Amino acid sequence: MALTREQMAQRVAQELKDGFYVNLGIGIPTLVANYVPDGIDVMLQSENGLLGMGRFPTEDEVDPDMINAGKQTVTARPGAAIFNSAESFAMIRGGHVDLTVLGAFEVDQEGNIASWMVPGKLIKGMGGAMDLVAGAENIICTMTHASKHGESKLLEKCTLPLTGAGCINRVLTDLAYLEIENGAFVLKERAPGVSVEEIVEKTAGKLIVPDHVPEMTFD
Amino acid sequence: MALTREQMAQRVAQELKDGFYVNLGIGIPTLVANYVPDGIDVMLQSENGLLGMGRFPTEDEVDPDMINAGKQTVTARPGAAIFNSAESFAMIRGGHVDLTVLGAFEVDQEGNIASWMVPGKLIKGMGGAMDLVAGAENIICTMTHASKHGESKLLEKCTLPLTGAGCINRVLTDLAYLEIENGAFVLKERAPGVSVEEIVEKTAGKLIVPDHVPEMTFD
Amino acid sequence: MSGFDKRVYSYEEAMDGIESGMTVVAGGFGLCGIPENLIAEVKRRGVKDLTVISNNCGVDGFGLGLLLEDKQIKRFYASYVGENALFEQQMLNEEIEVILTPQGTLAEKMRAGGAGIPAFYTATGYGTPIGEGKEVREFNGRHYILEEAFHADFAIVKGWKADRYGNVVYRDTAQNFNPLAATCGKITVVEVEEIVEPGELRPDQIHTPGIYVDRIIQGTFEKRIEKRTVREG
Amino acid sequence: MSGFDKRVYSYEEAMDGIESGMTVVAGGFGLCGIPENLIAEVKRRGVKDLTVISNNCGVDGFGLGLLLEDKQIKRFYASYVGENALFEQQMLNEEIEVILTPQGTLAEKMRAGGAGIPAFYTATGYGTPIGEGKEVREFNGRHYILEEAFHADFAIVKGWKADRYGNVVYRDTAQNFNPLAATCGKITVVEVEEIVEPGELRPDQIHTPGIYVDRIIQGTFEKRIEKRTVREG
Repeated sequence: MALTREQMAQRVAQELKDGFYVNLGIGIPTLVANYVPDGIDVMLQSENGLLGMGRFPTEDEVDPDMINAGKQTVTARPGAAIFNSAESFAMIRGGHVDLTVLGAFEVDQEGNIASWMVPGKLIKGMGGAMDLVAGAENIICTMTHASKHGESKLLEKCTLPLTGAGCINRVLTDLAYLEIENGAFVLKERAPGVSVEEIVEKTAGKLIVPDHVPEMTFD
Repeated sequence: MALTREQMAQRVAQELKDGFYVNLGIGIPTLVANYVPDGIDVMLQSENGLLGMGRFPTEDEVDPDMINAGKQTVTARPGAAIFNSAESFAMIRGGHVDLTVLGAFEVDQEGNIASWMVPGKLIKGMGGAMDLVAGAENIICTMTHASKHGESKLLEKCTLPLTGAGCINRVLTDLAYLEIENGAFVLKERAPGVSVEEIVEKTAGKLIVPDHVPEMTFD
Repeated sequence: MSGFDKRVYSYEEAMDGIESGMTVVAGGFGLCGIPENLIAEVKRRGVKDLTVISNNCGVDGFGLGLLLEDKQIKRFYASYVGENALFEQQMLNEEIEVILTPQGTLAEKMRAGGAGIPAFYTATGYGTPIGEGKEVREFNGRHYILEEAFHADFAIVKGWKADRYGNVVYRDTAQNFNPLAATCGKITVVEVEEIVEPGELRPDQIHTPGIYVDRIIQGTFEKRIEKRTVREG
Repeated sequence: MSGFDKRVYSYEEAMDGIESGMTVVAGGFGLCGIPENLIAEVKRRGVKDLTVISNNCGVDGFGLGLLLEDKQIKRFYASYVGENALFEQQMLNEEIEVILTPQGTLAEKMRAGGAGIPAFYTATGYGTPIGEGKEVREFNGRHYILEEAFHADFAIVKGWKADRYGNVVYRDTAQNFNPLAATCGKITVVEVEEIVEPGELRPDQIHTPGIYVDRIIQGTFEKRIEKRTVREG
């Protein structure tokens, strides 16, 4: 069965390591914070200028001067640091964030990502996404494997305008966990109950399928 | 008579305006702070990262964490700001300092300045001088008009390696106050008792001498 | 002292000199830390054909969204403009020219403008529509594009506390783009919640040194919240 | 928690991994705000052929001057090196290669290295020996030269207070190059006067966010004064 959004977040959270500074995009990536494994501490970076993002505030704690990159009210955990936007993106662009998790419309076998613009549709802007994909060495892209109409989002070449070129090396879809190496997707894990055949069928880009493709495991 | 160092500082101080942010180099420029006219307040920038440099400390106030760009112990005045060196030079390079006063070995009629290096002699470095001359729109260069051997320091073309190209527009020497315009020194004032002839004789670069060259006045 | 007393006492005085056709850079992220009263004064004055540089364009009826109502903005540099129906409409009608700029590049272009850096290289946007027409250059085997600095006629900034010299501190994430905007305006106007005596702010804790600031005004703020998100207490 | 507890308890541990031939960037201006104990540890280890980036080279017998005694430095980037007889001698004997770098450019090259900016343009040094061999480019009728970022294997930094996460504040003008050096080291080691509990430092007043810092050590400092200058009390 395809993973739920929560399971996708849970699978991504397995990639967290103790002491990681992590930037989580909007959507499924945000949910990752709910599944940080026991015994592991990560520090969340919010690109508007907050390192050490805490929980959402209680009604009493709400403060208009304290928001996250999604413009939601948040809190800062003890030991947080707050800084201006140039400093925040110095951190991101300079490669100091250990892991970035973000959504996408399409990813291709060269590691290109398209996530911000669909020609003909209203363009809202890239926000910090282009800086994040250009800055992080370690990015996990989360997305459904195919569109509602069954069209693959893992392509030979992105069809939409790019967010970044050659910068993605890991993709988690609702069907599989894949890595991008030497111009191909490498199938590393499949969702419980999802067949290799289904993944092959729904992957338009070059796909390397090892002899053994384990199912994902969840605690 | 040629100006004393104190008179040179006093003459430069006449160029200060209320509300000026000023960077004073080492030597005669430093003395300018002693002659700020009554009713005028200036804020001294020290390029190691201090805006609002105060007086030297009393013995009790000495603090190794509080020094100026000349590495002397100083104090900060109320309303001072202290920042890192990139911020300090952002301020300088970005043209936010209203007036910079610094010494030189040579200045030429194109506004070039040489102040940091004499080939064959030990090179100590330019410190912040190159940033200061490149950043300020308003620079006064203070120097003796000629060397001890009578060789002019106001040249057609600098002979020493430059600190900055085409950036000086005002020069105060012990003999005269001059401005640099369109490839020439323009004699604006002479030191009390110094003849135009002496200045002409000791100026190697192109010199424009107006019909009337007033003597400097001091309070 | 008078030369360093940058306090003004009316918003009219605070925005004195702004004219149609000028470029205005504004601090703020979403509705957080926006110079809301200075924006309202720009609206009141009715100046037109403005080029505005800011991460977002407020919302309908608040923040920079106010300047859309009378079509005061001709060109807008932002990283994200999706919160505003009027903006969308003017963008679709081509009444407003939008130059989308990645958020980090936007911040760095402001800083560069203030810091006398005319241009810098960044990997952000290489290989994307943002890189089109820009110089590409390789350093150590990676591709970068050249981005040029921002300069504005006016910078409008929201601080927390300031002294009369124009030294400013920002509170929490209301800092965002404000200290960067403050550096790249020919005239920088900062509105704050409180003006304190010189010396009350620790010198080594000042975010924006007074040298960048031309006018300081104390105001009151609505501080509207865009996405109130709470958990059970 | 352990992943973010960056405290170490010996200088040996603090400089673990430094090797001959590495590049070290050090904070400090003159003798103010220098990582004096970290430097002493580099001396103790006897590593050689170091490339050092720092505004100055200390004085004879203190600060980075210590590393001259056993000729540990091969190459030195600085803006001013005039306070040190041993340095002069090694420079004249060509035992040490000196790359003089304008002070503002030095600071900006450190910041750029940390910020993922591979290169930037500056007017500083144009038309001087510093500009020789560097690309010249015109922006709005002015000439600028291209300067590239610094990267170091180790950054050694002196702070005032820090928490175990590596958040650091600096005191007064001891800040200088320290926060910039902190950003451009592969391994950044900060020695401070006091380690405080997380939360004691106000988040919006932190100079160096912990993300840049790998190791924190509490030390005691001589804080030698280079030019004690006093007035009558």
